[in-house]
Amino acid sequence: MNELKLEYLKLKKKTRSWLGPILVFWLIMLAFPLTVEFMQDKLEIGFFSVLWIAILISMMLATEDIFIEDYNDGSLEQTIIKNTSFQFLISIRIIVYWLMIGVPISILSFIFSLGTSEDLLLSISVIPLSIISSYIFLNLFALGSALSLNKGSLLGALITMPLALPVLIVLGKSIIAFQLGINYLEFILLLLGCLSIIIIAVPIIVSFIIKAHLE
Amino acid sequence: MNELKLEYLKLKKKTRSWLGPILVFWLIMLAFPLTVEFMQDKLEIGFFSVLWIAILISMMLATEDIFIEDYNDGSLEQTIIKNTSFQFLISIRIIVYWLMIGVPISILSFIFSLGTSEDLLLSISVIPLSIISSYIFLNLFALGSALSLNKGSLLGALITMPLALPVLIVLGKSIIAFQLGINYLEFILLLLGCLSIIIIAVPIIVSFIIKAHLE
Amino acid sequence: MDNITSVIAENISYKVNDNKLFHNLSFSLNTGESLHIKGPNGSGKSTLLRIILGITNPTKGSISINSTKDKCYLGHKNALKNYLSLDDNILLMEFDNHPCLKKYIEILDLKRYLDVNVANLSYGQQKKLGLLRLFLNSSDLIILDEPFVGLDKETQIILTDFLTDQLKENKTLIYTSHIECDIDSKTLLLK
Amino acid sequence: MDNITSVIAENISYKVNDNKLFHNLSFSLNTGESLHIKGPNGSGKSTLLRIILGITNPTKGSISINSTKDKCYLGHKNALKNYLSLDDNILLMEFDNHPCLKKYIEILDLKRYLDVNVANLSYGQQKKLGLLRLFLNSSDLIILDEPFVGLDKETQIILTDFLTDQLKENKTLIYTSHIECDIDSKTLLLK
Amino acid sequence: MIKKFIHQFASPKTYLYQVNRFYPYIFYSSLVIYIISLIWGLFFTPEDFVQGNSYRIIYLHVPASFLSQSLYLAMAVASVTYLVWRVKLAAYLIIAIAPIGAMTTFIALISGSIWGIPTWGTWWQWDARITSTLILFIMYLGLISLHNSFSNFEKADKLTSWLVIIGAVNIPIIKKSVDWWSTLHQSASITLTEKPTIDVLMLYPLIGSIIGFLGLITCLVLTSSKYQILIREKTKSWIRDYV
Ligand code: HEM
Ligand SMILES: Nc1ncnc2c1ncn2[C@@H]1O[C@H](COP(=O)(O)OP(=O)(O)OP(=O)(O)O)[C@@H](O)[C@H]1O
Ligand SMILES: Nc1ncnc2c1ncn2[C@@H]1O[C@H](COP(=O)(O)OP(=O)(O)OP(=O)(O)O)[C@@H](O)[C@H]1O
Ligand SMILES: [Mg+2]
Ligand SMILES: [Mg+2]
Repeated sequence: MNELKLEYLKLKKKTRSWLGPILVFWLIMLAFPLTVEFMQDKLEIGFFSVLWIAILISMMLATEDIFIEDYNDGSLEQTIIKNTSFQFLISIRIIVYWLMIGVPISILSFIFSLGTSEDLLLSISVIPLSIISSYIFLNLFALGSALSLNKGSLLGALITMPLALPVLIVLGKSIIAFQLGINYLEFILLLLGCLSIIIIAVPIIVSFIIKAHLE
Repeated sequence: MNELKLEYLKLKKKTRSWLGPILVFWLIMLAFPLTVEFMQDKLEIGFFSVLWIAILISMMLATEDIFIEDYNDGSLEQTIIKNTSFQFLISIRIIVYWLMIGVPISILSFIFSLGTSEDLLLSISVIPLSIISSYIFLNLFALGSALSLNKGSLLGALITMPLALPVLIVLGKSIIAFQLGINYLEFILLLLGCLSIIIIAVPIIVSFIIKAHLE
Repeated sequence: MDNITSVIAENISYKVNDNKLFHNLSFSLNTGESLHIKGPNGSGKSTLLRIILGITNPTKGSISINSTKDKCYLGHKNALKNYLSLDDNILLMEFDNHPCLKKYIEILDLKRYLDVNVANLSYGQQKKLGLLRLFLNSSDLIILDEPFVGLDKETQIILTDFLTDQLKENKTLIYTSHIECDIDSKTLLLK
Repeated sequence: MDNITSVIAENISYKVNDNKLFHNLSFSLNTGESLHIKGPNGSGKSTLLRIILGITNPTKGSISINSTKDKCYLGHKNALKNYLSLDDNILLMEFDNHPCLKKYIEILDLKRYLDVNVANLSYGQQKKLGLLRLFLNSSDLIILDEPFVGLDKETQIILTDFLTDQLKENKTLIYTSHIECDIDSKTLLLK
Repeated sequence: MIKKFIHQFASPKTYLYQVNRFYPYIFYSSLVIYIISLIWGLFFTPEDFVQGNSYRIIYLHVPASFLSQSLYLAMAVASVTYLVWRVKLAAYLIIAIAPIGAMTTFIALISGSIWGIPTWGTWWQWDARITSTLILFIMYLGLISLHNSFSNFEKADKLTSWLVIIGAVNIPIIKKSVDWWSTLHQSASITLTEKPTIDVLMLYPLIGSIIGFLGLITCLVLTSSKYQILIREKTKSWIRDYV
């Protein structure tokens, strides 16, 4: 998988692009208990809400320049005139971003939630949720980023926001389901279902959008 | 104030740069109640924490490319070789960002807090806090952005985060102080004090950093 | 030398927002031939190249290219990663194992800079690095948009010689340039 | 013509990371004179210009410039805003009220594109727009880094004529160019 | 044949002259109709049995909701025309209508929200019709920014028309949402096939307000399409004569 290696190389060198979102995630999770004087037991109430929002935000940050750099320096043209599949390259890039940013954040989510709720099972249940949701968000925002290749455009934000909100709602409900001991698996399956559609659809749409922008 | 007009013109045309952060703020505030099934009365507990974090994040987003664009397209060099004061231009730019992004977000803060707490006085007390804090954050992150002009660098994030956290803590405490009816004004004065130092120091430091980067 | 037609353009027209760049343009090129597209600034040379590459669609007409290999293209932008060293950029172009890499690095005098970030290279050095894509190409069709820009005299000669050699190897070349150069080629004048 | 010295460089040296670009360079220029800095790619021409401008500090030596006006500089980058129209970019350069604006817009054939975004202009048109800074300058010292790049023949001639006129008006000109041009100037060869 | 006819009739030039001719009639007559129905509805109809006086916002809410969908349908028709027959005027119309559609949808949302406070006790509900109306609003904004994000107008037109057509599935969803899902929101009280489920005293002013509003919005569309033509055809010689 030479493509994977090359994408990894590029992302690795842009420390700000991958470590930045992780730091922001960390900042949010750290800031949350600092800004309110909660009792430890009340902290849990808002915690998961903030956790999902933090994942959402850091994924949004991560994808900000996922395509725009290539667009500006002319690399996209070089990629398009090659015979290799453009869609495939897009998927690869999203996967690399997920491995470098989404997965570490999922692990951090686990640690933070363990630190807050002190309930090991609940914290473990956070891992699949955050792993899947970070992947979904990455795909969504990659789409948004492609739509906003042109600086003036807000299209990306307009389209991705309504798509991201339902995911957030499902995430919120899953935790409650887990706490009540019902349906947790069903929610995971629902997310996986979304993911599988998105994984296939997003690279196709994105490649179409980018080609339209280059024209 | 021709400079002010020109900076405004530039920012206005980059819809994504100014409307984007506002939309993200809006998204966070909207997502918060969706992700947890709160009773209306409990919602208030986490609300202000999320509000301050949202302001922090949107200001961070706003400043992301406050200098980098000029750095890449060669405008910074043109600015530096002019006889006009570079520091002055930096202050102007931060003010314009604040007027276009910080102030609308402060108004939104008021609306959201009114919608959640239904306490008019409390919501009004949010306005000065968010107006001042958004200005402080903008300055801080502008500094961070200047430090990270070089893509690989994380310096910006590393330096601004420890500076931003105390502000968040003060913001958290101010609301509690207001609710308990004590010290609210003192906190405002404290923030104003920080702001006045920052307003003077940041443009000087930033102009120095940018010159070092250009060399 | 067998002369197989390699590029045929039939009646292509292009317009953006009522700005007609060219109208009913037709040409054909055999392998081993070269086409120099000329015209003043903004006459649509770069656009024509992008149409030949298939990046842009013509408003009317059609282009057919007789090759299944990747095309070799170099535009106004170098497609380099600023924040990576020269070495890493070569890796990204997937030339790290190319047998001629060493030779051209030597010729272009880039050896000393292998671990310098591209952002720190001079304008001409960046252009040279971009030209590696051309020097190490393995395609039939070479498309260049102002390749001589920013190069010093010596490198311009190296490039001209290389292109002449490529034509002898039966490749097809299409290029634009405001700088005169000694490549034996057909001319297409826009506007 | 009174010959006042306008730029004096004394023993300037510059090195980055043990890469010595130039060593003990000295020159002086009078008003009305022009200096063409020559040298192969990467020899430090752009760096020298940035030292003269005061953006970069020399490792050793000193530069003194005998003028209090803003300098006029045009580098490899055009300092244009891609996402703004040509009109707005002129506004940003604060040339919107310049008496000669109309004339040069006309001469450079940019009139038709006033409301097109700079990103959509051709490479040469962008360069021309960047050159407006030069054509409408009000400074004593003009510093140009490869001004002829990307321009068509006609514009190159306009530019050469303009620069010759400026020299007659007792301005000082320092430039680099790999493209030959007919400006009567001293030469400084690097490396 | 059809093609030739359409092209002749739909030349921006003829369109512009026709619009200028009919504009005043449409404007004044619909203004009169709307004002009369408003006065009638607001002052000369009895208070609602359940809702009290708050129901009177219906004279804004229903016309706006109705038009938000009709305008979208008009855009869909224009899109098909553009894609099939390459009529430029149709493309101009799409982008002329979009902002006005966004505006009416916004009015529908706001007036609905205001109405919701006294009647439902909440200003927002994630109910099918309301949600799909919100989506309609976002779609309008999306179409506008899609068009803006391409500098090549022709390409922008083409992509926008496709998106309009794809997005048209939302319209039947809005219409049928009240029947498919049991929701808080009212179901249609006026249909072509059945007897209205609304009191006649409210019905006539309501119909009047819909017609009047329709006329006024049409005038807005005409003005904005004129503006669009002036921008897009500014290089043509006849425009210079016109201006
Ligand atoms: C934000 C909230 C609301 C939205 C987005 C909304 C949207 C709509 C829409 C799309 C229609 C359909 C118009 C048509 O079929 O032509 C409509 C009609 C209507 N709405 Fe609302 N509505 C909202 C709130 C309300 C409230 C609170 C009430 C009153 C309790 C209300 C009462 C009606 C009535 C009576 C109609 C007419 C039904 C008909 O004759 O078709 N709506 N609204
Ligand atoms: N959206 C647009 N509106 C109007 N004109 C446009 C638009 N997009 C591109 N153009 C015009 O199309 C032409 C594109 O030219 P192109 O880049 O192909 O020129 P070129 O011949 O390569 O010129 P150069 O020698 O400067 O590189 C330019 O004249 C440009 O102004
Ligand atoms: N960090 C660095 N490490 C090593 N070398 C460096 C570094 N930064 C700059 N250089 C070298 O300094 C020189 C800068 O040259 P400069 O841009 O002034 O060249 P130039 O004469 O303008 O060339 P061109 O004709 O290509 O524009 C280049 O050779 C570059 O490789
Ligand atoms: Mg070109
Ligand atoms: Mg140089």
